[in-house]
Amino acid sequence: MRTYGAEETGAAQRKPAGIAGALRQMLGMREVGLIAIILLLFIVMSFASPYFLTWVNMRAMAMAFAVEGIVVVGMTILLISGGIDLSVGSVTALAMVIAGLLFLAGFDPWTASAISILACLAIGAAMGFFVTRIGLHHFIVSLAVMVIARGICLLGTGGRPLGLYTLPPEFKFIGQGSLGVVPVVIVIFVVVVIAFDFMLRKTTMFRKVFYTGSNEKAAAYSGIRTKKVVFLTTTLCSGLCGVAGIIYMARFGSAQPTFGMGMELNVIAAAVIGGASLSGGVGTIFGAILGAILLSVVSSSLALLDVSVYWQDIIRGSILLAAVTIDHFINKRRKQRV
Amino acid sequence: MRTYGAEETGAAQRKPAGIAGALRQMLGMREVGLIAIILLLFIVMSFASPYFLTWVNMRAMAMAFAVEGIVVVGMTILLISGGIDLSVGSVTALAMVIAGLLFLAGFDPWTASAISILACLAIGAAMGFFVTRIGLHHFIVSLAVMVIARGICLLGTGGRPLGLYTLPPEFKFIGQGSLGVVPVVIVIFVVVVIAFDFMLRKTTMFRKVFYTGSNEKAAAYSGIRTKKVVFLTTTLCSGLCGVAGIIYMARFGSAQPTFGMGMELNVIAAAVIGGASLSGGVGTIFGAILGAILLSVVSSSLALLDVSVYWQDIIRGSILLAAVTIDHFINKRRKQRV
Amino acid sequence: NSKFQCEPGETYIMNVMVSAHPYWVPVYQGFKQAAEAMGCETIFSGTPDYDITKQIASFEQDLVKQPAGILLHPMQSDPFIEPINRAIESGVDVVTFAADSPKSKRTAYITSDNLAEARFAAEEIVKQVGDSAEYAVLENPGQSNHDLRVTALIAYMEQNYPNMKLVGRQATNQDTSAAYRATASILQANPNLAAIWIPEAGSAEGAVAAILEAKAKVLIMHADITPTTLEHIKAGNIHMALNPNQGVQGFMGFIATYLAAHPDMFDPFNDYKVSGYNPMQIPFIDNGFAVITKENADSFDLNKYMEGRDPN
Amino acid sequence: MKTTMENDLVLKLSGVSKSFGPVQALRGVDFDLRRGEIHAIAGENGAGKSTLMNIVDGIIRPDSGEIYIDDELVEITSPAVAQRLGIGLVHQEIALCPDVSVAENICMCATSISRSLLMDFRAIEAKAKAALGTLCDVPPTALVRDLSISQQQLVEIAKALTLDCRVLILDEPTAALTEREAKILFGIMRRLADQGISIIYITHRMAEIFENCDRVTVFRDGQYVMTRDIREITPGDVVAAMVGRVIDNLYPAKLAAHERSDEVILAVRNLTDRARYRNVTFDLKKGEILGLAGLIGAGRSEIARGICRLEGETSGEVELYGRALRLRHYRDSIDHGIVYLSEDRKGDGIFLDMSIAANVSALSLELVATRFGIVDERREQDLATRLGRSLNLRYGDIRQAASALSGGNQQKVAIAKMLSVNPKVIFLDEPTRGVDVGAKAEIHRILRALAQDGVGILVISSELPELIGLCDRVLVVREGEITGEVAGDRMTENNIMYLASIEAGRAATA
Ligand SMILES: Nc1ncnc2c1ncn2[C@@H]1O[C@H](COP(=O)(O)OP(=O)(O)OP(=O)(O)O)[C@@H](O)[C@H]1O
Ligand SMILES: Nc1ncnc2c1ncn2[C@@H]1O[C@H](COP(=O)(O)OP(=O)(O)OP(=O)(O)O)[C@@H](O)[C@H]1O
Ligand SMILES: [Mg+2]
Ligand SMILES: [Mg+2]
Repeated sequence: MRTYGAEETGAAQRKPAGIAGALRQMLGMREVGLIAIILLLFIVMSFASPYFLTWVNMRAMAMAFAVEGIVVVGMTILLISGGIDLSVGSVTALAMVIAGLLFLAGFDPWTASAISILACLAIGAAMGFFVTRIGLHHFIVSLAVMVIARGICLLGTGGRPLGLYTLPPEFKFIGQGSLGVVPVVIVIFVVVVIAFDFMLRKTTMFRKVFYTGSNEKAAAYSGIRTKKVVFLTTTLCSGLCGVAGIIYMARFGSAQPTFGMGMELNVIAAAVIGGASLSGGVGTIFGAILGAILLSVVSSSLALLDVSVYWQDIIRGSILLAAVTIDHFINKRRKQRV
Repeated sequence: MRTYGAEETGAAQRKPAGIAGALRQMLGMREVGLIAIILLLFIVMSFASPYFLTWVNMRAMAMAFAVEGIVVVGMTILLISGGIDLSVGSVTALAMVIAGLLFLAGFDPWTASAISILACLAIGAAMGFFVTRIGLHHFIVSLAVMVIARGICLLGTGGRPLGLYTLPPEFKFIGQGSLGVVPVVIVIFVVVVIAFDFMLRKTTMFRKVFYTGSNEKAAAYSGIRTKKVVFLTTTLCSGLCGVAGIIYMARFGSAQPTFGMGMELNVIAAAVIGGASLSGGVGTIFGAILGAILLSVVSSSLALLDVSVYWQDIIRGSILLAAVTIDHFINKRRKQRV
Repeated sequence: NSKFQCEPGETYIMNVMVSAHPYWVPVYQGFKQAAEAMGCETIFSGTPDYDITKQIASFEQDLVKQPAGILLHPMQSDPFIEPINRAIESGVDVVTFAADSPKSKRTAYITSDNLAEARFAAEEIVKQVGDSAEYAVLENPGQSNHDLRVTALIAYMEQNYPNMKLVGRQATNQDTSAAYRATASILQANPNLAAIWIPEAGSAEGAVAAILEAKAKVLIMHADITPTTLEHIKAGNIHMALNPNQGVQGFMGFIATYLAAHPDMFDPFNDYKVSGYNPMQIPFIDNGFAVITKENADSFDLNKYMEGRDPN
Repeated sequence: MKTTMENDLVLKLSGVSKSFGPVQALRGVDFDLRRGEIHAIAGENGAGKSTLMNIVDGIIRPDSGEIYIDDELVEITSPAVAQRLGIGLVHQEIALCPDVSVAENICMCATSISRSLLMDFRAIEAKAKAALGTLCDVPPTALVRDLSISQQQLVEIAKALTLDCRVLILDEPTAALTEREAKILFGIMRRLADQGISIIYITHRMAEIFENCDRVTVFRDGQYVMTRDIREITPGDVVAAMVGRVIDNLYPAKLAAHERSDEVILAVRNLTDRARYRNVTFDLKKGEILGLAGLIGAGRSEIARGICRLEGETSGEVELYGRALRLRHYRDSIDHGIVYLSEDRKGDGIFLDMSIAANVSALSLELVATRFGIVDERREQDLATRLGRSLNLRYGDIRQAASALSGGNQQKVAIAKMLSVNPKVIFLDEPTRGVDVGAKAEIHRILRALAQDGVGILVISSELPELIGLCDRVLVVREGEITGEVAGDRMTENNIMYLASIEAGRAATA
């Protein structure tokens, strides 16, 4: 795969002092273009629809991408390390199904969830094994796992959703409750994003992910166990799918074996729009989440405006293309200026 | 993205003389592992089902992948040049829809088909423009086009399939007729495969595709207009989708706006199983077609054996994983030996 | 002024998943015709994607517009319990159609009876090929109405015609190519195949291509309709199709939603005043289905029907 | 030398400027090239040499300035145009297609303009074989990805030789070559010059300039300094013009006799890797700098990588300060204080798209992190700044990507990475590849100081004068075996070459 434009790393920059400095620093960030585009979209939309800037609409839009956003975090880290995962949708569904079946079999929901997340980690570890030990490509391994995991979902449920009405309210609270006015789902999402964004920028552990993705051989020659890094990022991505699956289960009060079909392209697109490179070494959580927000806001806006369904896809695709083009140019200018 | 195992190029090797030489040369080919796996599958299946090794079944299995095989050819060439195309499914559907609408509007089907293929070439050219001139990544551009093309399909048809029952028999002949005992579809497929396989191996034009994909900078330094190469491979891939769409239309006697969803993963998987690298520079048409055959034979076999639907996905995914693993090891040994 | 009349600006929304699917087109036409008759406004909404979170988001966004009621096709039943209940609490009444969310507080559910379709199909197959023959089904696991059409037919056969032998059961997920491949394989393995039942039309297109190519004599029956399968019915390649009365579904759906939004019109003989539920509760309305054969096929051309009508 | 051609200018540049953002790489540079001359270009790392050559080859567009070919103003917009004008360039950084055969790589330029429809693999192989001919015996059907970095360098040169060009530019082609290959190359260059082809030759090795070139041009900080006939000038003058000051002593003093110690830091016994090397045994003593010499492909790099557990299946023992080591990964090796600097900086030496600071701390993240594993950016940048200063690293901003550095400066970053840890033993594989004289002397001085502090230093270099000037002892490797050791007075180019060559092998077996 190819990018003609080179991108820079997500390593944090030294802070110049003062407000002007902070502003300059912000303008120097890779994400400034995306932020501008999203702001523009918000402004246009708040004129186009009186309903757009309402609390309920904002909440609906945020709820629409918050859980998927957790998967975006995992995918971004995996992409940075040089991998890719097509199985995220299936694994998320599998997490629901496993936890749901265990709950129906009499486990308490917390134990069921923990076992389910462990199972997802195991799937990620298996993919990591095939990639790092056998030497297969992430693409093909995760494609196979995508099919297998979906098969297990169907086998486990007979293709029918599992109704989990008896989930205790304190468990459903994860998916349906609110802390004050803010839904718990959004709180979890924000915590995950901030935590991983911080770790990815600052910790030595995650710095190795950048080294590995940037130049695997050079990383190995710097004493980094690159196979271990790739193994771990692969496992982490599946683990976060597991977490997302559990939250979905709490939110829906059911386990859906057909959930998340086609999710992988959406998630990868969000990361790439946010500046992650498909050849590894480059990307930020913050950018990827902005990418997810952009995609989600566009979809939600089209729905809100009652645009004819037959036009929606065309408009959605065009906005996506326009956004990455504009972002590309803003980024190019910004680079020249700084 | 990453491959730990190195792969070799599709460059034709000089032929050693004699039968022993030919045999040795065949054993030296990258594809030998895949051929062995497919043979093994054939042997197992002919014991498992008395219907497997019948002419009619072979014919049906070949029909099942022949048209998609044409898209695989385009994708493989694009992958070798370092690109990727997620829009193949939508563009194939769009080719049907455009030709179908034109036919219904009174054009004769040949003219309608020609215009439709030209339109697909134009879409490919537009993607090529965004990639080579603007500098965006193939992944994101083709994702946007995938959405847009699907939107145009829906807009043009209102989401309803177009019944093209009045297509003249000489046009339907492309999709439904036979030359002697061999269906026309298979003849077209074989001709396309042999032609492109030959060109990719032997012509200067297509060797430049390998150079560009292997190291774009090195190719550019050698005076190759790499952007032109990428532009052309992108256009070619969409054009072949157009051809496939027309054949499907002739075969089904209808134009389906929702056709080919998820096709891209299948097509890319076939190419990758056949040895193409997602980072460019490596791949053969022959291998990619073997990959497509493998995927298709597995599906057909599971159906023939009437395996429970809930088990099919699990078995399919596992065979895929097993096949690439075995192929990987055979390839490793072969390399050491040769 | 009749009570069956909207206030100016009173709006009703029809919300679906995969909103570009042609199935919704006649449903929405029925919805709109009822609304026009009563002077109400309508909006067609939902998500083009097969994605439950997106449909929930679009449903919640519908609420922002403060409609009088929503006719909803919930992609999955349970995830919609909470959003439907929240909508009703906020004063927007909800009726489901074609798929249900039975645990929610929706007022009514309107659908075609998949069990009745399956029973009809089974009887027709036996009538055509006799009660001791081989048959096969294609299916689409995970989509409840398709599932029901298939499992109910198999169960009915087992119970009533034990000599009918199910020889093939393949998942083709509405994909024409997959159906082509699966049907070709089933035909290979079972040269005596007499009939095939397909719960939707997309797969039927692939199946009929495979059967024509193999020059086999197999009775094809399927549910729903597309222009292509319609042509095949006219040509005699497909025996018959069972099509839910989409228009009635939309029309009755609107009326049920309108009624749900106007509970004050009605004072029934029950406990609604103390229990606090909507008196317009209807557990289930059957919109019925049409049997499409060579003879009546011309009346089911959607393109012809839509000429001069606005899809939105 | 060829006075008749003195005014026969093939290539003339005037007022060429180029800036990359805030970095002014070239400021109004003039340059001219005569027919049939070998014209050296000298300048410190980052002086703008490669940038200028990239402009001539159409890879970079200048901000201003003119290019004349045969007194005709031309605009070179791409390498294809340059090729048509008869300009060929061997890049400083190897740019070959790894998945493609050696033969096709060598003939790629011809393929790109070929009008024939079909590839003639037979002719391409023959042509490649002829071009490789005297340089080395790489099989034309081999894939480039399977070659060692110096073999790739030779393929690059062979590729340039197939070009039918009038101006041949060689940007540090000998940086990874040994004397033998370099000699062959100079022979070819002279032959081409005699045929009227003009050659621009960039190098940091003064001896090569004065032995093989006709004129020399010096750049400093992107500015033209002077052009001189080689007979009118001394190496000292060139260095002074490059650096702006006089650099006197090129090599630091070696160990005096009384300073020698018998304490062994690293002992290697019978190290064997099935295919590549056998029974490698040597001691690395405290205070000394040990050299490893040999021809291309002798296995020097692989021995070093084997000891560090970077690659290969090895048997044999490695002892550090008398304690046997059981290393499984390179990480174990690093934890014991044994580090390796790769010869292939672009392939496995640096992270091109990461910042200079992040590059320097890749080996020593612990040093710049807090106890909780949080990277302290200030400390990281200070470390890089400090090491960069001591190596005379030229950069705009320590946070900019390493890809923006000149080749020699990238090499300095790679070395800084090694020096950032406090190692017990350092293996340096071609450490001064592409580094200018001033920085080279500085690196030598640092290595000597480290040796004095008790760090074990083993240097692999293809530049014999460097080995002889820097090392206390040199081991010679031939075809995977140590064939001899030279020290003191016996350490001469002739002795080393003899031990490394086939003749010594024949003499030994006879
Ligand atoms: N792509 C780029 N972006 C930013 N700066 C660059 C870029 N390429 C070169 N430079 C800067 O231009 C200057 C000249 O670099 P150049 O590569 O021409 O040096 P050089 O003389 O070839 O040095 P060396 O001897 O190390 O090869 C350096 O300061 C370098 O940092
Ligand atoms: N990746 C590889 N695959 C196959 N052979 C290799 C590979 N790398 C090196 N070799 C071969 O191993 C031999 C030893 O190479 P090595 O790089 O250790 O030699 P060297 O003495 O360091 O010489 P130089 O680095 O100057 O080429 C060479 O013949 C080389 O061709
Ligand atoms: Mg340079
Ligand atoms: Mg070496």
